[in-house]
Amino acid sequence: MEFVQNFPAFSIMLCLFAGIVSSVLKKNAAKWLNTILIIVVGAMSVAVLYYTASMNTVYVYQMGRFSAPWGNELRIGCLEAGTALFFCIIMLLSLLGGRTHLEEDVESSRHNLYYVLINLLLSSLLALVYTNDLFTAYVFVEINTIAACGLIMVRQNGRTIEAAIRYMIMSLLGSGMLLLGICMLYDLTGHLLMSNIHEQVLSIVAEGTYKVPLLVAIAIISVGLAIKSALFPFHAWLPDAYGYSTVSSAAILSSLVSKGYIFLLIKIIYRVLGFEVFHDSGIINVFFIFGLCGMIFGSFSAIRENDIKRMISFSSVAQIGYIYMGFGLGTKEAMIASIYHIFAHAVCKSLLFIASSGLTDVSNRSRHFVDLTGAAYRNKIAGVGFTVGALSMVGIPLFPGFISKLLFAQASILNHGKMLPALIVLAISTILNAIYFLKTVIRIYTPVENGRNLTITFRQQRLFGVTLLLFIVFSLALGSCSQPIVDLIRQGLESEIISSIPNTIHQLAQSLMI
Amino acid sequence: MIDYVLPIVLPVICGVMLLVLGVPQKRSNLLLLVSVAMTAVLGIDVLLLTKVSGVRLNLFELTHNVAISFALDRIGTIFYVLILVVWCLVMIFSFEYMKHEQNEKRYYGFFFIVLGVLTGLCFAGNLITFYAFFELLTLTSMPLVLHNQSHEAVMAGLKYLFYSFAGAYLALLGLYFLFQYGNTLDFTAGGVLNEQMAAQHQPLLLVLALLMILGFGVKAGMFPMHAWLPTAHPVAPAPASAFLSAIIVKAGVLALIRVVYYIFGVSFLRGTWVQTTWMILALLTVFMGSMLAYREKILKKRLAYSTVSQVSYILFGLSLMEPVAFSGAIYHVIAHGLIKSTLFLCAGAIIYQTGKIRVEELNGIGKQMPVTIWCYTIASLGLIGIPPTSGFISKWYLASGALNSGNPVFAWLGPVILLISALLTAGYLLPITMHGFFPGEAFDYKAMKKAEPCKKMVIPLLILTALSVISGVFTSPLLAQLQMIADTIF
Amino acid sequence: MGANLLCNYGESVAMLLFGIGFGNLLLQSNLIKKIIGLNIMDTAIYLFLAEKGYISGRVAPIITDGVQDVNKYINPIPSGLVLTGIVVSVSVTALMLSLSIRLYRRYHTLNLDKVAMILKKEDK
Amino acid sequence: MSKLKQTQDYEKTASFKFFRWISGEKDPYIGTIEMQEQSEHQVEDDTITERMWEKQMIIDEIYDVDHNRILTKFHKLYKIAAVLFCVALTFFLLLTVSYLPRTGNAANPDNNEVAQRYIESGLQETGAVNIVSGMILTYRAFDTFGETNALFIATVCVMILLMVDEKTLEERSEARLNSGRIKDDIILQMTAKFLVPFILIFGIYVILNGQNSPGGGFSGGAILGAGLILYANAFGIKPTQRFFNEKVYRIAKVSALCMYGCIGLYYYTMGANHLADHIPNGIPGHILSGGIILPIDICVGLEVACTMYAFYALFKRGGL
Repeated sequence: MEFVQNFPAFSIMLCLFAGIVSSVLKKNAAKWLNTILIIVVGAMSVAVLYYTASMNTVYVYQMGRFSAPWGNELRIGCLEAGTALFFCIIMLLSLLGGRTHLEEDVESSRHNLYYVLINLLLSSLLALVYTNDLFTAYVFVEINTIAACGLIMVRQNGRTIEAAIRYMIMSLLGSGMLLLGICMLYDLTGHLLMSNIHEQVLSIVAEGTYKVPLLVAIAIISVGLAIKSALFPFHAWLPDAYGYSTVSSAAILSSLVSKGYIFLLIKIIYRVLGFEVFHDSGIINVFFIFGLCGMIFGSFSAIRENDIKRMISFSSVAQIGYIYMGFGLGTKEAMIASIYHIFAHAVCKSLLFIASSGLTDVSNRSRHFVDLTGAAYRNKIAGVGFTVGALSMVGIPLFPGFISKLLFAQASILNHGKMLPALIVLAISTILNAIYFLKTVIRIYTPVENGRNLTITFRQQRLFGVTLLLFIVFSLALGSCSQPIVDLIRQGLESEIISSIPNTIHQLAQSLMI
Repeated sequence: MIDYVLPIVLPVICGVMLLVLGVPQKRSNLLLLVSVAMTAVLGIDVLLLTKVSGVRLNLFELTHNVAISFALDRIGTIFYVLILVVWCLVMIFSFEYMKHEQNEKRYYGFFFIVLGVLTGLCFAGNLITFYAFFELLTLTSMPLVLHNQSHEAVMAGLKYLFYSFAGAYLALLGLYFLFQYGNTLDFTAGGVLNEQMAAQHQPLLLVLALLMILGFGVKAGMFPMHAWLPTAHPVAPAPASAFLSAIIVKAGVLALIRVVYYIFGVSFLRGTWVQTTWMILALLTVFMGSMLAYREKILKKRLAYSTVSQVSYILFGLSLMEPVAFSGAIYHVIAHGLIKSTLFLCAGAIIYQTGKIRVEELNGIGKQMPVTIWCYTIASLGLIGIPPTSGFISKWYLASGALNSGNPVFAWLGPVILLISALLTAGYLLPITMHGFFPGEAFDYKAMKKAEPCKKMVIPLLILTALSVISGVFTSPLLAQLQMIADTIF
Repeated sequence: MGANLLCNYGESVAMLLFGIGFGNLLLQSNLIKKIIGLNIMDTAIYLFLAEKGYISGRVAPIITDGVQDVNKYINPIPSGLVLTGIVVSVSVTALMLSLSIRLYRRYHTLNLDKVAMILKKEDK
Repeated sequence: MSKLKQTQDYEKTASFKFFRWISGEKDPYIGTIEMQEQSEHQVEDDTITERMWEKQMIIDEIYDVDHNRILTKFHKLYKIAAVLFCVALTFFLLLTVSYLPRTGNAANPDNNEVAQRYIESGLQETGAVNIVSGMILTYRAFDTFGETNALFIATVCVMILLMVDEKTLEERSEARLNSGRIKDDIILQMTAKFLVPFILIFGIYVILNGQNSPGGGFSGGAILGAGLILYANAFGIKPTQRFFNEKVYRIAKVSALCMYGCIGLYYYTMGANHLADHIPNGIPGHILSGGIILPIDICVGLEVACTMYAFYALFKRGGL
């Protein structure tokens, strides 16, 4: 075993350690520890990504002395490593971009606790990405939920407390269903490790026993994760939670937390159930319909909104609808499109949140559209950032949003039954996106005569400006060099399909039985 | 690779530099900078244009089978040359005109960027690349529309944006499907449809074709989504209006040529209900545009309505799907490009010198600025279709193409409407000349001052007028080229 | 309907409890009652797990008299899962309770509908 | 403008809008979405009182839940939907249960080679007599570490929400003293004096015997915490702070968690790289046995005790 293979486990443990230590550190120390941690974890992910992609390999890392069905495991392929790297980058940029706001929104005695939350959130995201064990996934889902709730309510006003409570209630419904589903799966298969469950699921399907419980278990797990990731009918908590929390939190919540759950769902679809079983279960039709409804509904709500942050939040509902629609199409191409959209949306949404905070700064802290008029002239870099994000959301070529829409369209054409609704809704939703995002862009570029509001130049906010520039470069890179990324996703998805490991386990098990 | 990429990238770089760099102290310095950049861009473009071959260049792949690729064919070259000529002359005109406008630097910056994007549009080798540049064109030309940032201009810009995006998404919907039904998305004369699939799914494909025609037709100001054009074009500064009306509208025409002749193919669409619908819409737009122009009292708006009408001449020619009419349509692209820019620049010169914008104020204008109004008159005659101007040739070909087409209704309805519209054109353009030169007895000759604009404005006008006449007299080289194009696609 | 509904009476009760807890979480307007509903839901899952781990006639998995025979002890895994689950539920409950304390301090009500109304009034 | 006013009625008709649209002068859709020019808003004194009154009326009517028809309807609908959803969910779950394997049957799929190995070779491999302890702390050690961190992050969140700074804390406790709400209850104090040592010792016993008998870090820690809470309740915060204040709490908590993390990291790395393990398993049944189980149990016990007490103290007075 090579040393680099230890890195995923190290990065999870490092995040946990950093979280623990931060709880007794001073504010600045915690801040620096967090920054260094994310960079180190990112570097480790790069190493792992390079290792897995160059060797074209997937490896299993046992957490402890005991191998597959007995102990915990991590399973690392290039998709996992790439996602981890991506999460690190987005998290770092979001934190840097929202740092000045953080100073104002959070009491200074609680800053170190904020970084505790961030560190643990990162660890749970990494664990969700890497784990090969359903129950570990459940535990880290809970950590993720609590940390996310903490991120919402760390800016303490009535709004955020209320939003945090709503978020917690919905999340707990989701985790309850997830846990129940995992227990049922355990009861049917006798395993908690993904690969082993998969093997048993295949034999259950082949034998035809326990069909109903299997279906219900799949349904409960899917619905649970859908609630947690704010799929359309379960999105009521989202606008308040994203709209009123401090800007780093909003960016991280919208771009990473919900994506962590979706990534777990992808793992469950591929690794636990197997794509065919999932495909045949009929859940994909439900996903498809709710995804489509979400695309339309989210955009309509966003159009009606007068508050820029809530508008961006509602657009998240629509974008999550896209991702679930991709699941619902039920082809591998669509899955690739969904995963690419996860990345594209994460970049653009955090960019939008951070840029919009820069715009509200120069408009008397008001988030209403009327007050934002001309804000782009008062804070130029924020205006440019917002425009880039908006154009990407609208789907202008060379930005990531266009590529993901293209991928969705290509994928939906392969599915004859769902082609028409998918394409029509895609087009309608794109136009709706264009309406509210371009409306905002025009609004911020409309000049106003009276210059009562203050103007912020690049020099006064170097960190913010540089962060936005990095974001813009990153999103352009994602949009124009999408081919390698799509290839990586494809390679990763192909390796998700379980190869020859189970045979050895069977032999081992049989030898033990005798 | 350099042949294709440099002409696109260089203007964009120049434009971005202009936008980013600080404002020079003196206006002359800015002009010097702009003219140096312009000379460099034009020089390199012309140099490379002579060397360029029809070889396809795949720059990079966005995703599988979706490449950014460039290939310059004859039709692209014709459009490209037209763009370069008009762009260059309009720029020279702007040097003087923009004196009384704000934010000159931004204006020139975006003018350069638009040239780069248009170049990309002409060079585009497949539908994806074309679409990408088409969207970029909307975005980069919008600052020209809302240049003076008045409330009216911003509203017009917004309208332009929404209409264009709505159209582009209709086209995008078709594009999604073409991934499956086309063998490739590279522009190929005669179409790229997979014949087997096309035969199976003909109704669907026809709907798609109509959607794409409607969608790209937005940019060309085709009914029913024409309403942005008369709002957006007049609010821009006059040279920008000229460029928008003469060139950017033609991007829609180019898009329709690419979609109909190079993607769907004539054989697939000819004789279907889509063709009929398209013809009806085009004729409707021709007639309606002329009528509205006739009613309009503000000169620039009148010219904008005239654009709606005249561009639909081109669309009608294209919709006939017939070689002669096709030649006529392309010829009209050139004729209208040259003439409409002349007319708008004349309107700009009038505004610049006298500040008059309404038609009835222009009594005696011909005495004040004779050269300008002479140019205006010659251009108007061209647009009406009086020989020996280029407008005559194009309309002649359009009418004879319609008669040749063999369509029982449109073979005679088309020419009739074209004729009526030509009369209307005379009706709305010539009164200015008439009242300009013959103001009547009530005109106060003593108060009149000579107000001929300076050379920087007059010379582009003269060149453009001369070009529109020359292209009407020496027709054969161009017609030969058009014949060659027609041979490949029919 | 399958054959095992009555044999699996423990699981059936667990599922009924789960439904009751779920309903409480959705329907109660009082926050504390919602939290109670949440706890009922969690407990139902532990009951379900405990039932699943049980094998009739066997004892708890603590090795006595050095006997290490599979046939003597029940399945230890569900017990371990219950243990983990309880700890998670304790932390979640504590968090929810402290959130409701803060909510009460600010709005003097635990009714979420009323809080929503107050917030709307604040917006005006 | 005067001309426009005369034709005002005409402007409202659909045909007028249509023709305007045809001629491209005005788009009926855009003007309403965007950018109405805002005129300066001027308030006249006379209207203010009237408007306040109206506003009050509106607020009373719209946000009065009991009398607002739409809201009541929505609530009814929501309730019906929620009840239906719950009933449906319960029904499906019961349906599932009816198809699940029978309870108590040894041939069920979950009684497979995994459970078998835990029972048959757990003692040798982990050194724990209590198989469940052995399972959660060695076989599935990563889960348990995650779970401990869930507890940790919950305390962090509670601290963010409820912690108050030193000054308010002092003021608050003084106010409480002055109000006379804290009484020295002699019965409670005597009982506590008698019970607390036993509770603490029992907690320590449970922690240390985690590998040999039912119990372990979590249960033992909870008992320890309960003892602390009882002490604090009986004698007040001040005496408790003599031996358990914020500093002790922080040190205990962070060192316990770090210790656990180090052990975990060591264990995972060694195990994953197939390196030799240097922690002996000891003799099963003894206190000092069970390899990494005993130190982990101690760490977990400390952490849980701290957490329990911290929850209590934070909920009660907002500080330790």
